[in-house]
Amino acid sequence: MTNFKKGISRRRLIKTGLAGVLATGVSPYIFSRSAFAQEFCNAPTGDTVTLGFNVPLTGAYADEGADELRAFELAVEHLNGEGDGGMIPHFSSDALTGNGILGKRVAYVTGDTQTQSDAARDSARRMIERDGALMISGGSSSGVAIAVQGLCQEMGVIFMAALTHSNDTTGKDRRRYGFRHFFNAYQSGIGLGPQLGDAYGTDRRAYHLTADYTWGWTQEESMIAATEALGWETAETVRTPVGAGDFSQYITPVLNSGADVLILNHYGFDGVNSLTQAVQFGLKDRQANGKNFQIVLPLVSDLMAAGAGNAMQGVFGTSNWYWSQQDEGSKAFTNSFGAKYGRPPSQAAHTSYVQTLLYADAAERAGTFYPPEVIRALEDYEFDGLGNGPTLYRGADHQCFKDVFVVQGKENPSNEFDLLEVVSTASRDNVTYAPDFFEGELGPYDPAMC
Amino acid sequence: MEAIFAQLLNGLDKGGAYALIALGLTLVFGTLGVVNFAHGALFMLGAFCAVAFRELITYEIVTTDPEQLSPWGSPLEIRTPIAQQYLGDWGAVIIDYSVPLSILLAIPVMLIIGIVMERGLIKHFYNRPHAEQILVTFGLAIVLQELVKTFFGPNPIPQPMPSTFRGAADVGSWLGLTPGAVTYPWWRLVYFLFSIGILSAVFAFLRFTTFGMVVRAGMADRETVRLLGIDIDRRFTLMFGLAAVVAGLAGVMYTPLLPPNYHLGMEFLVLSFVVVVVGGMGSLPGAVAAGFLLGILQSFASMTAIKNLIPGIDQIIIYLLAVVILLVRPRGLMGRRGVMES
Amino acid sequence: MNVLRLPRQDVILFAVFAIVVLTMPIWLTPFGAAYPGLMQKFAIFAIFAVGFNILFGLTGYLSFGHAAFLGVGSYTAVWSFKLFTMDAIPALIFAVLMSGVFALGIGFVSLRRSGIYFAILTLAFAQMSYNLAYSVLTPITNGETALQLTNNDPRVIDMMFMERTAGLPSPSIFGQPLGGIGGFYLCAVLLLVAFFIAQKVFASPFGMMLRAIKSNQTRMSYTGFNTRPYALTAFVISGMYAGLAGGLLAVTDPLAGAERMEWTASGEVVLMTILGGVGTLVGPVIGAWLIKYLENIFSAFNEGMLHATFSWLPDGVEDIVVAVTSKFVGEGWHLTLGLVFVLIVVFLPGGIMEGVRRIRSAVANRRDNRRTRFSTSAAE
Amino acid sequence: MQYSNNTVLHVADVHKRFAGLHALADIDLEVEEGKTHAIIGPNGAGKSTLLNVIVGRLAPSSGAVVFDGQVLTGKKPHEINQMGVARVFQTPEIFPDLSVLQNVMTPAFAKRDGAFRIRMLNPLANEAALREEAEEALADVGMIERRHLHAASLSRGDKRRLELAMCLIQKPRLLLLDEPTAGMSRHDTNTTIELLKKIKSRGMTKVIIEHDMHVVFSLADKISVLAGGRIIAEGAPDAVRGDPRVQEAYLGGAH
Repeated sequence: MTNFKKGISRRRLIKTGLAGVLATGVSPYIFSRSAFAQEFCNAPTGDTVTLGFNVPLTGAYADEGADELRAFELAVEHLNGEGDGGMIPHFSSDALTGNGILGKRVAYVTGDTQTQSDAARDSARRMIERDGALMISGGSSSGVAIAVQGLCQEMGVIFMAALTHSNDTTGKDRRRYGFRHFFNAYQSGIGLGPQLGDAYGTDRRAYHLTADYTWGWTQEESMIAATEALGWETAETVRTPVGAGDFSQYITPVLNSGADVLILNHYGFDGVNSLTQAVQFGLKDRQANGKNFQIVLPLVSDLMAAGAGNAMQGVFGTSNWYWSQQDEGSKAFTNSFGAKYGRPPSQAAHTSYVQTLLYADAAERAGTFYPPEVIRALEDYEFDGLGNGPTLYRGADHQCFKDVFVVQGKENPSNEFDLLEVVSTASRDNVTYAPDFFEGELGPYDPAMC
Repeated sequence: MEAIFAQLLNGLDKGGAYALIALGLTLVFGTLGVVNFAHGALFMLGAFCAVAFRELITYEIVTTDPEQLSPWGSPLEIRTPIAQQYLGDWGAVIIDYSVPLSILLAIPVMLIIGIVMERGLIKHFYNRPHAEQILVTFGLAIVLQELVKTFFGPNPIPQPMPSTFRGAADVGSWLGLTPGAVTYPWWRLVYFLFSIGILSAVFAFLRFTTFGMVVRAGMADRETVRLLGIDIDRRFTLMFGLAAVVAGLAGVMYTPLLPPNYHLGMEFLVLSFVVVVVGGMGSLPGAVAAGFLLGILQSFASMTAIKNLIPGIDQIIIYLLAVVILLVRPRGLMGRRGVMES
Repeated sequence: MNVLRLPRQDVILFAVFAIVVLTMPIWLTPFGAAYPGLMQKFAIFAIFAVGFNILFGLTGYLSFGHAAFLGVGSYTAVWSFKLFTMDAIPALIFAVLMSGVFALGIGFVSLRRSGIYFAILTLAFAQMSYNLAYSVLTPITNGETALQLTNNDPRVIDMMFMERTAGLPSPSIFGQPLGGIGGFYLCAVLLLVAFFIAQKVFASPFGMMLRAIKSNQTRMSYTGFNTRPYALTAFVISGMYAGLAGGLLAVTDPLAGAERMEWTASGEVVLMTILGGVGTLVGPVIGAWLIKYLENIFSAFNEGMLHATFSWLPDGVEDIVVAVTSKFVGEGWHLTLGLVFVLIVVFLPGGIMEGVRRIRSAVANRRDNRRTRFSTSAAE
Repeated sequence: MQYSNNTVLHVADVHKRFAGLHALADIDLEVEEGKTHAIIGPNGAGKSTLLNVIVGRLAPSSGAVVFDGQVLTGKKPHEINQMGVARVFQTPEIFPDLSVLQNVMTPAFAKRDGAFRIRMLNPLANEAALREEAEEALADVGMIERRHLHAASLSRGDKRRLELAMCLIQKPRLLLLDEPTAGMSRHDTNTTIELLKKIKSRGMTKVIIEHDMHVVFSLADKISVLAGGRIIAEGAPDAVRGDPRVQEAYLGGAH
């Protein structure tokens, strides 16, 4: 059985197709190939190293997925020494020199997760088994990220999660082979809580509409904890299916519920749809309990703000990063991205870009692609210059700790990209929690033979 | 009380959409005897008529303003829609009203699409088994939605409603309830009235024109009408075109409520089939009644009180109803004997 | 041994089929499809389609909700992993039994109607399962996130024999791990078993009864047959096939998501069966392979590869050719699928197998037009 | 209720009303074991309604149909068949997608295995006994050389003969024939009549529904004449032929 496996995972044979078969003398070869071809899954043998970018190109988070892909392409360009280098010169580590990773040129393959766990795992498997991807990145849905992270653990391939905001990703579902730069719902709650208290007072009744999956659940939980700490009451929590499109049947009951704040635990197109429909139902102009009715969108991106248009004005949320940040790294990244694509990068693009750089940097510092060594290089790594200030990649749960930005939809945008305003920042110390706050287990370092 | 009334209202616009789609489905089915799985795609094509129309009139001229800089340091691009450039304020009004105006585009386009579909493909399937009709139209639906995806991309494209109709009407205060107790977005009200208008027009057309009489006679007994020497095929082709227009218009006006994407049709298709079956295969009033009934029921099932009583009911109410109706009243609410029972 | 007995031509067919399936890792290599993930899919979806064909191909009942049983099989298998043991055998047995129970219930109700009403009933049941799996049944299905293994699963049987290890366990069979090519051979062997059983059904009096139901249900009842239990048996068998396929999906990748039950997934197996040839033994298998191959390989084509393919053309022409063809590959492969499907239904209602037969009879015109066993459905 | 000893089918005081229309009135028929009983009447006389009442498709408004001591009303078609009643339809009901041989084997299975039994272990090809039986039945109706043809490709007359073979192989106690020559060419009609004569001697009871008097005179032992939903005459063929009421019904009817 083992011989089969080793033989089959000879990527070159498969990739080069017919020519490869003819050149190597067809079938007997497949079964007798040396068992020592590689000591870990997809060890790069040629002069390129292949990364796999698994993003949603269809479904509720397709906008984010497309932006992630742009950032991945840009990161690969910069790693290979093309373009202006983006954030690399401002990165606190100087291991990256623009000659690929460990001297090997970076190539990449892409896949569509369709915002579905099943499809995402299929696509990740294809990239690992067929295309020989050494690292998988991507996300845009926590359900997908957790599913793919589990697969990567099994196959011994490092997963650098991009946009995933659920507490579970580095909480109960944390994995040794999975890393997250993005912040999480709990941190959003810590950041957003005081801001909501300042703006809306302590006597409020909140109605939650929640995307019915891991991210929505943990965000709802975190927002309830944060708002109830302020003294708010929770009127009702209602789960809505992901990709529901028309949320009107869920919004109508809000009108007579006695609530005066609507918290939309939705993201992507779901967030855009539920927010605009809530505004259509007149919620923003409404009075309840003698106060102005308010809408909160705890996790917000500029892509959503663009989709929601006017409806976004004045609405509070949190963001992992926003392009108007004035540190050198952020400015360099925004310029480089804007010059290439004619638009500023979203937070999804930013985290994807940073994760790719962080993986490359870790491999350089480890001096090998051997996953356990790369993992150790990432664990408890302290860095700066990638847009969020000093950041720690905590080894105990593979979560990054850094400042969290509270944003608000701008009332008078000066141009079509200037949609959000950073109104406050929750410091890294504030949003840091104990590693065992969420229970979970990372699992072993041992590389698997995919 | 107010909550129930609010949900009733909320069911009306959805019910209107279901009724319009189911009406076309039933027309095609009743006249041509074809089970058209591509009917949802026609709804989607209608929605994309609105998208295309808006893209046409908002085609932009790009100028750069060296005074202002974009976030990445190059001169800021300023985009002006052509309509606004040349027509000034009127252009702005046209853009504002792009959704209702795109009906003007949708009617001829959908008519042509319908006729081409019928002449090109559907007519060869009149006498083939229903299973094959389902399959070929299912394939056609895939082709249509993928074509739309190639041209318009996979993402939903929001269509703003005219600014006059933004916000919500205080329906409650019209009826003497507490002001603000029952509000209902203006556009949903418009959509409901629009669907009533279209439904009335179609029924009037079928009742009061000779064309309609022939079609109704054909629905009852195709062979007899043929024996009378009436060229019923040509009328049926037009009928298919009409069904396409009805579905298309339903789609056009729905865009501000739900940003259209390429698989919008599939989502509505399953539901509209359930509507047709519940209403009774081949019964036009049945289709309309069932459309509104299901829209309202779906809305009611989402009420918290009901969901607490029967968890998950909002997710399955439509299908559950379909199963019960099919088992208890196999011909649906108003179905005729002998339809699809061979 | 009656159990194993088959007519001679079926024995030959089975032998050829077995060779084709077992040597997949060799002959798929030139097609770039010889990687375990895809080959497992080939075997699994072939099982699904062969089973679906026992219902649709033989009895003519068009189910638009068969993916529900696939999903039930997956969920059951993952639960078997979580509760009892990581061994694949009990997981698959539970998956088949559980989906059989579901099929019995749904079939009992749905088969009270026929034709399009039956299709809508099955569709409604599948959509209900799908929606419930996404919402209220989250404690059982884990909703959108999909049901997965965790470190604290009880796994009572495994725990009797071994210590809990740090990492997640993976499915095995008799202690042998099932990753990669091993997983493929498990699927392949089960495909052969499934195919053999289908051959038995096709060749048996029971199979003839099912064809007779499709052919003329009225005559069937006036001939003294109670048709509903026959159709129900076929429905349950094909539901169990779907459950086996679903269980195997979970064995090769221990995760079960609700989208497996969506009606588009049910539509896919219909496409596979039609594309290959309804009512034939081999057709559904070919249909399943073709669609899965297109999905995996065709969809991965991008503009760069097209430019490489057409680089021998003059520049301007190349750009146009690439621009046009790119609409049909990569993201647009569904367009190709839809077009092929429409063309098949219009011109070749018997699917690829009918095409093969037409070619064969055109070539070997001398032989008398004896009807082969591949010909039940198409001739109408 | 009193039956003569050899009555096998008794239609007892059956009335059938459809919204206002009295389709069958006071029908009382006794069909004797082993005899051929023809029910004739002009179009619209109620023959089809009567047949549908006999086979349980329509429930009578009052009265009952008794076969071999058991009430047929409310029974499902397959149950009635399993009791020993076979039926030939007005338009031949066969299995167009099966071969001619398989068409005849199918009812043989129903006879042997009952209404429902799954036989999966043994291939069809091994059912030699049933196949021989089927081939005999086909030889009987003169179609043995066509046994491998697709049933859909048969002519209408051949389809009728095939259907007859499908009924005969079950050796039913009662055979119902619904206008066995309807829509047939002269030639096919003659062959069918010859065939029916041939099987007449086999002792199975037959009920023939027919609107063409001439077809049944040479076949029937007893004829009941139906007109306007009532039996207006009954008796041996010769007696019925001369009955003036019958003449009137046919001349005044649609004929």
